[in-house]
Amino acid sequence: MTEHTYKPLGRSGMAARAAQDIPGGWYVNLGIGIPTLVADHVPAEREVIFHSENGILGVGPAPAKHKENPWLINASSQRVSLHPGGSFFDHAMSFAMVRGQHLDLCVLGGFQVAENGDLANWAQSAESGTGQIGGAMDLAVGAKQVWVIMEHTTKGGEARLLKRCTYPLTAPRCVTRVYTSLAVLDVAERGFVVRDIIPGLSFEELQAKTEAKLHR
Amino acid sequence: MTEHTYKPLGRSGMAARAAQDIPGGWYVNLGIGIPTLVADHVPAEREVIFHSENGILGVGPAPAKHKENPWLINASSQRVSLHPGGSFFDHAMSFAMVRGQHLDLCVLGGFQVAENGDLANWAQSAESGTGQIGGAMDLAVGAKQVWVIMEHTTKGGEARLLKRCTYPLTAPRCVTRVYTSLAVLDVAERGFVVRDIIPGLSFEELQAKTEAKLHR
Amino acid sequence: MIDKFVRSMAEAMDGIKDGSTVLIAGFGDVGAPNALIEGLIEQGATNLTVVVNSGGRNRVAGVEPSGLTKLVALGRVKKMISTFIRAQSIAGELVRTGKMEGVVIPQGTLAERMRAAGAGIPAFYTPTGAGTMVAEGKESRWYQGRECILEEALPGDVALVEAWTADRWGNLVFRDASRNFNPVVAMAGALTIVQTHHVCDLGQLPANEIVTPGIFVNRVLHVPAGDPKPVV
Amino acid sequence: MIDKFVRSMAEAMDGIKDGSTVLIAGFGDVGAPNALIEGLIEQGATNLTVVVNSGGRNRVAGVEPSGLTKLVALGRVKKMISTFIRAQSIAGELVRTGKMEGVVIPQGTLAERMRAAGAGIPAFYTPTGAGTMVAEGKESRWYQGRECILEEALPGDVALVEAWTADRWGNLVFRDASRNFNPVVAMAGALTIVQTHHVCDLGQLPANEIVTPGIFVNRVLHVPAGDPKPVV
Repeated sequence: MTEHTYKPLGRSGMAARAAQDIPGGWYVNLGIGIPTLVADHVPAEREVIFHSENGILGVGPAPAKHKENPWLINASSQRVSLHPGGSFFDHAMSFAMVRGQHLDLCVLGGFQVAENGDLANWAQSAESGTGQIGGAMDLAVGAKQVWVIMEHTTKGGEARLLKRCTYPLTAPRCVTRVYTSLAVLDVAERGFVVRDIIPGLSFEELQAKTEAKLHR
Repeated sequence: MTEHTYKPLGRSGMAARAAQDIPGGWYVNLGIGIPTLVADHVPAEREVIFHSENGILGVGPAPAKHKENPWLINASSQRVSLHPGGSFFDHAMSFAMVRGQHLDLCVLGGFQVAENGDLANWAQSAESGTGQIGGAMDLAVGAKQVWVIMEHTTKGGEARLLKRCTYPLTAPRCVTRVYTSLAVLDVAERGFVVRDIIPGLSFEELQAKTEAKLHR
Repeated sequence: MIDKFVRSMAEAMDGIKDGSTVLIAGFGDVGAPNALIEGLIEQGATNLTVVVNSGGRNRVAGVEPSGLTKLVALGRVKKMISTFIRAQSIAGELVRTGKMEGVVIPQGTLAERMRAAGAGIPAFYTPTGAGTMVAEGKESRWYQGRECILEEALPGDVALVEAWTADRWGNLVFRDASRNFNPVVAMAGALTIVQTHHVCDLGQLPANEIVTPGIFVNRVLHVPAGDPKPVV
Repeated sequence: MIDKFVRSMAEAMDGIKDGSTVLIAGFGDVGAPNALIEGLIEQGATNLTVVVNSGGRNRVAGVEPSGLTKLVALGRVKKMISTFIRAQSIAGELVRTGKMEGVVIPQGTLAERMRAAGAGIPAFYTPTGAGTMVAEGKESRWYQGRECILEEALPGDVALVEAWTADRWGNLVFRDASRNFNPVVAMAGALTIVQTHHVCDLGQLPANEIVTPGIFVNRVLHVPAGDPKPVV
């Protein structure tokens, strides 16, 4: 079976793959989970300015243990550092930046992405009253580019790249690119366009793990 | 003629009369013209915090000539000083304070006030395209109390306290009190209620100079 | 003389009524007015609507809940408006069992609705949430090719704020990322109550560096509270 | 390396097109980007829509107009949105004679419309202007017993800003009351151009004191311009 000749990317591998595509000078928000790891893979000499929705521009890497600042956390509640030139502001201003389309990119986690760019990443059922929206809905409609990083399929092997999302939406038609454990896909007018597949996996094998039709 | 036995208040007299009624602790915006003079008549020991719509809280008196700060002007473009505890902020924040009903009082100049509290103070005709609205419309709808200081009549002797304003409105039903050269009047449900008349002028004489019906 | 400092927690909490809407600042434990929340628990007001970014923690065997989680666990909150109410948290439990109403909304909309309340803007259109469950029951219209929904201002009867330094006029500065919701919550409360780590004389905060001017603040209590705890 | 500093006025003005909407900060002469306005005059773009608090000065015999008044007098502005257009000013003259369109709006609405543009809010309700000429042609509805009118965001193709100090990321601080419209205008421009009195190295502006984060800024030109002139 060819299926055993490839090695899916892990969390760090997916983050590294996305980091590779972020140009210097971009303003970027990293969502909770795998996206947060992206920062570690951007080369130090490439100046990317990270935004955190709790009111920070210029988020730096995790500090050394003895240099921790308990008043400086990112949106994932991890203690972080601040790049020289960084700034603090309030939540209204922070989301003005987000909603006002000042971010070049946000990288979000996802449960499902549809071929029309719909994203579902905050709840797995339509029960209201609980759920974890956080800043995702604002980021999904606000950033100029919305990239999603996620496993290509669920643990049970179900497709996450779908014709239509079955989970509640975070935002319609917002995703511009998806980095999965198996491939990089753009969301184009005609649907998912495969840009990159991990070594050892064929287009047809990738299609077999994907509900939506893939384009070359 | 009894008409000669009274002396109308001048600009400074009207400002002083209004200043007398401002309690300590109030946040107050003073409009362009006579209202700006009010600050000079509030006793130094009474702590009133003056707001200027160009982004200042804690406006202080005019500075000594050698202490002028060219970067510190009030809404009338006069160089002013800053009280200790004063702060600077941007125009959006400044009008958030105004519109958000955080000011206890604004004191505005006026052309006309109607017995229902309508104020006209920005234009004398309904031609559009030019005019001086400035911050008056925001202040008139936003401050908890809106006091107007103006001559009781026009130079030509026409009434300014009217049944209905004939000039374009600044805001409907906003004025709570009027300080004129002849009297202090509250705007109540039933119309103008005279609180104070300058010495030597009778209620009937005041009524004769007023189009709207006056109440005692 | 204007003096917004109060001398006791009882004075800080005086007059908060049952049924109040209480806006609570903070993001995680950073910038959270935890002492004031404990004060509110002590004060006794109940039947509250609480507006807060995150709905509190899970039940942990053998650990007494504290702060917001305790307020919720005590059944004092009838409705919570929040951006995160985890199903496994105590708040989530109460929502699922019908003991508390939960309303989950986007974080930017939460911030903007409070800012609107403070700024005298009764309602605004936003693209956030259009085409999602958040849009249910809301008016929508299209601007520049994007669907936007109408959201209303979210004012509080009471706002609880944590500051780094305050003066007697109620001018506030915040430390680093603890600023978060604090200036927004401060604007939106009819009664804004502040706990501050430090106090200073009037004039010591530079006029260009004041973040929340005292006009938004009613009462300030000096609570040197130590560093925020890391998230567990 | 991110470096938003430009080395010349020509570079600062590069690409500004005829027909652009230009947002101009300042209140009176304080905080006004006068050097950039002169640069725009030099650059040549015409048919502009200019958004500015005050529409400029009167014609004075023997005195050459400068800054905004000059831009207007040269006939380069087809439409002005402003809170003061005095009938006796050069702008007022052009409006009366049909050579320029004038739209006079409330100052708070001007600020909020630009802030909304920067914040991705396409429209909002405000009580300001309801029941006045300003409300003509606008939707209205009642909130909490007050009539409110629907106002739309006011974005700029170009925003002209004056700062006190800037760094290479475009972070800005302002001096005293020169802050006024500057942070709001900076947010609302697709191309935000700053003239700054001082420049500093990255990291020299304290993170808690930055007023306009560089994300809103595209180009910064170092123009040590002296003190604002008093109003005549």
